[in-house]
Amino acid sequence: MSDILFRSLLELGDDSLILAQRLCEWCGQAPSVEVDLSLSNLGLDLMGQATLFLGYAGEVEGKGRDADRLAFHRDAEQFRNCLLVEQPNGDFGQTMARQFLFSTYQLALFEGLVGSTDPRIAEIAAKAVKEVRYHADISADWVIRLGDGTEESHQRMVDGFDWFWRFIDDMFAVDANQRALIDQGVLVDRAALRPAFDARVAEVLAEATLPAAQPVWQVGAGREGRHTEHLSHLLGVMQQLPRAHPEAAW
Amino acid sequence: MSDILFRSLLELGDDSLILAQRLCEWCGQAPSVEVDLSLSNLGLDLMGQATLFLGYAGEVEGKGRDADRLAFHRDAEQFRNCLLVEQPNGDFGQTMARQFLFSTYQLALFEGLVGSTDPRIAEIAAKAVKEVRYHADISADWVIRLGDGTEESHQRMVDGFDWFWRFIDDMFAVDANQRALIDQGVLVDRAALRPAFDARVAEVLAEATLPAAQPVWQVGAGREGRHTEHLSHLLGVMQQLPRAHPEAAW
Amino acid sequence: PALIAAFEARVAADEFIEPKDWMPEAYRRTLTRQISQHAHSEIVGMLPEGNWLTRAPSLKRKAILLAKIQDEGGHGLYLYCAAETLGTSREQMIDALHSGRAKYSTIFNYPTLNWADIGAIGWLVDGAAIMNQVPLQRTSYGPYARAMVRVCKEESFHQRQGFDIMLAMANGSPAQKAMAQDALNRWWWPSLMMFGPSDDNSPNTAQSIRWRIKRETNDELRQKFVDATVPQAELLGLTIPDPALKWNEERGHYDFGEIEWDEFYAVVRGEGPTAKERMKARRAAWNDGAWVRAAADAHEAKRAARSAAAAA
Amino acid sequence: PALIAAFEARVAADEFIEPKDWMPEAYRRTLTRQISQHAHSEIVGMLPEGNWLTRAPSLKRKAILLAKIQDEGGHGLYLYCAAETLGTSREQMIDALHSGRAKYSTIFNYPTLNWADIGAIGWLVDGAAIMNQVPLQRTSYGPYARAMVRVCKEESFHQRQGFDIMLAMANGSPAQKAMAQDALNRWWWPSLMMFGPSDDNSPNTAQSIRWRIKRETNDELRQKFVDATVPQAELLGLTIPDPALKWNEERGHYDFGEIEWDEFYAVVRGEGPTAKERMKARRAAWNDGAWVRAAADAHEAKRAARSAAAAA
Repeated sequence: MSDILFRSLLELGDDSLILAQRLCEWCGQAPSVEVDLSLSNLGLDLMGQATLFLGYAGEVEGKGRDADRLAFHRDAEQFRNCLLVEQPNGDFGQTMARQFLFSTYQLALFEGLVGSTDPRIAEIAAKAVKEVRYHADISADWVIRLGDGTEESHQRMVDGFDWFWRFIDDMFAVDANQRALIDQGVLVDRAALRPAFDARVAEVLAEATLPAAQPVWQVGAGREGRHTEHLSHLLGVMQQLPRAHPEAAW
Repeated sequence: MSDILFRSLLELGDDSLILAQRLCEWCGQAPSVEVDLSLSNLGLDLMGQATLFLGYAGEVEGKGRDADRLAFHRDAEQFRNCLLVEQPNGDFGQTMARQFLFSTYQLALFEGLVGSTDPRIAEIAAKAVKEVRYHADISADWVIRLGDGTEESHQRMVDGFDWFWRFIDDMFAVDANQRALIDQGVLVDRAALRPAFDARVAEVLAEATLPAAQPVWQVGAGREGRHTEHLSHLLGVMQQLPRAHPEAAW
Repeated sequence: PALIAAFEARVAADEFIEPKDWMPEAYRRTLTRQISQHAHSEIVGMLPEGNWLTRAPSLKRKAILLAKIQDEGGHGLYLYCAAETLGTSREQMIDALHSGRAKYSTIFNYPTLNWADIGAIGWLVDGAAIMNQVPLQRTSYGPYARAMVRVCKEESFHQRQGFDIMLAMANGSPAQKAMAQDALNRWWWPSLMMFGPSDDNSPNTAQSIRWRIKRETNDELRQKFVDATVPQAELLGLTIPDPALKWNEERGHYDFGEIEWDEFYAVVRGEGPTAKERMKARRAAWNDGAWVRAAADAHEAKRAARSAAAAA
Repeated sequence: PALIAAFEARVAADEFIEPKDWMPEAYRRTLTRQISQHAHSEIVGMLPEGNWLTRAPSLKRKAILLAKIQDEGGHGLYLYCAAETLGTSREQMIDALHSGRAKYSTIFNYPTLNWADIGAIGWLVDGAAIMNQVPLQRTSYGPYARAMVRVCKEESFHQRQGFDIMLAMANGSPAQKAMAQDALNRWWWPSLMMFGPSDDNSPNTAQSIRWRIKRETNDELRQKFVDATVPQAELLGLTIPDPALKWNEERGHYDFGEIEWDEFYAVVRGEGPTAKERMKARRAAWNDGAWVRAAADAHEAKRAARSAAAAA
């Protein structure tokens, strides 16, 4: 059972870690200084979540790997994040579309995990849920602002969301092995979160005057370590230094 | 003395290796299929040169490092290439400006090295000089074509060359320790190649209707391992796999 | 009708049709679609391998891969030329690709996730391509058949190089062997899909065979590929991800499981996992290069004008 | 003239000048230049550190660095606001930066080549900035002085974090120690240049001191920095790359070698090693973000119009 818990904690930690890394790529490149700072805020929150979840994952695994070891010394196929978070930033609109979809999902998830029967998970979720509520709000604001802004910004948001529709099911995928942990109340059944997610996305898209989610072929399976081409590039950058000096402490 | 020869061979091999890696980045992205194939040709030639020079360097060093070990397991500050070749591709015009400056330099160098008193160097240079003559010609053709093409292409070439003027002296830099090898006829005195280089560059720029080389502050010292920020990014990509699996054979 | 009869007789006699010969419009259309689709596949096919070119793990592998991709670009060029002999310009074909009207092989809409994928592409994808292409060396349209002769020679070289990468990894460290198995797991089914829909769902096959544009059906070729590849996987010590796979003594062939046709048709519709990336890359290359092509034309015109002035 | 006399008396009495107060045009101009240059330095200064943010070697270091860079952006904002109180808009200042009319600290035109550079920037560059900035907490212009109080508090925090990176690396593996020494070798002289030209070549210093815009000369501050930093380098076990450096018992200060003023002036002219990269990155961020800023404005206008319509 503990290897399923380990894997599930990787899912939680890797989602936050990989998205934080993407947000780091924006540093110094955002449309205004204010936006730059705001993206840094999101990134810092996500990095904090990743550190806690991966740290706990390492403890559960019991092989002496800490959060850094897990973050910097796994290959792409060992990462369990959903495909959405590893997608490239694209323009600011695409970044906000990704953030809105992910934070909306993550908010529903953490609202559930606050009641986890695993006290460590409940504790991390309790801290994170406030952060994520803010992420979901601010990204929804941007989706609305840009969707219902200029003609150009509207089109960019259409294109931005278009990149992501194929990755929605993947975010909610549950492995059969995780059922027992769900039944014990350790994990949340992600599938059960889907209707609320769909409703919220539809609501914000409507307010943003954007077309509804597109029903396209769904690409899996980030949770099983089958990623898109983008993840190994991201990891190549993120892990460059620790991989070159595997025994160094920083 | 052999450590100076080792270092000098790294200079030769690293120049070719790093520029080949930059050309690889173009693969599938060029303005036409024909240009794509032509850039691959240049890349293949340069990779061949790099393999020979680094292989010989490894033998001279005598510590059991082969060309792959040298290419994939050194950090940026151990690379001895000139700063010019590590510069980002920019647009196709910038890539051609870089290629023209480098190939013009390299042609003069290899024409000299054909007469090296070190038979291995002479042999490699004899093979490479024909390749490089073609590189210098084809890149000069592109400089002329784009400089004297449309208004847009002219401006892009001005901007393209502009990125590089600060790195010219660096290409020709000679370390005091290399003097003995130059005196023995093993190496060529790069400084002596400069006037012919300047004349050829001036000639092609004039035919291309482009402004002459700009006298700006010169940035050193690639030959001493002080690079620009771009090299470590390039190496992060190039070395990703061998660094993650340091003992694997491929 | 007399023309048609004569044309069909020549085709039936395995003569080559040449560009200046009369041919039915449907033949011209079908061939143009097929050859340009093949050309596009070569060009788009540069991208999944290009994804690992900058990260190839040794100098030798990098050089081999670069040369291989270059060959593919070359194949694209021959094939564009062959298609142009049928009266469609390269610009038109590229425009059809970029607007989504023209297709390319579904296989290139799958991602390359580790270095073993480069091996798997050579071994399986080029292997499947060869199965498809060898008969095309005797296809009825002369320029196409001649292009295929050259293409096939290089493809079999590529296939051996791909197998060689797989061999090195299958005999390498546990991590390398895992990558090789992972690559096989991911590329096996998409490779089988390369032969197209099953014969029941391939209404044009009969016509194409009659015209000698095709010489074997999709299912025949697929079976050949499976029969040839299973022993190679055994040689590598890798497991083909199909529990239904087993030798059928009676048929003298391997039986194998059902392809996920839903996925196949989704990928054909342009919804493959990496389809957006591929089209984005191709469009970006083309659009970013527009100024270069324009400048080359402008320079050529200036040069011609100067020559003319000098001659006058 | 009565106004001037009153102004100068207030300044001499160490009173703060506030935005609505009368001030000489030259004072306003000098301050605007200085504060906006300082603001630009904070914003451009995000880039050399950002270069290693995606490659920070541990989660903790990455979070600390991200927070630090965020602080710098925040400083840029306070300082733009302070400068705006003098009547120049942020847009105007940014335009002056992008067109090359406005300057920023020369230090940010040097490259960050290894992770120890992030340590060296915190330790040396923020250290030098603190030397420059501590006296500015008592500068005569109120908004600037108050901004500096906040900035200085955070900068000294950053300096300790930078020193901590250096300490970890100086006590780390031989490769790490080599990186730390390499970083010190490259950042030492540019840090000394941060204090500006020597007093002999700094004609405006006297006026600025009289106006309490500056409170110490360039050379005084530079000496203070050297005196404070040498013992820290000793603590790290690193060697400052200046053979002329030695304690002068008589002066009670360290003597140190001559700065390469040619390089200094080249960097001031905008020919620093990484100047092109920095300006390219800033211009790209600004230009690429134009559609976002325009959309935000458009949406705001729509929203306001809807509110007005609803209220009517």
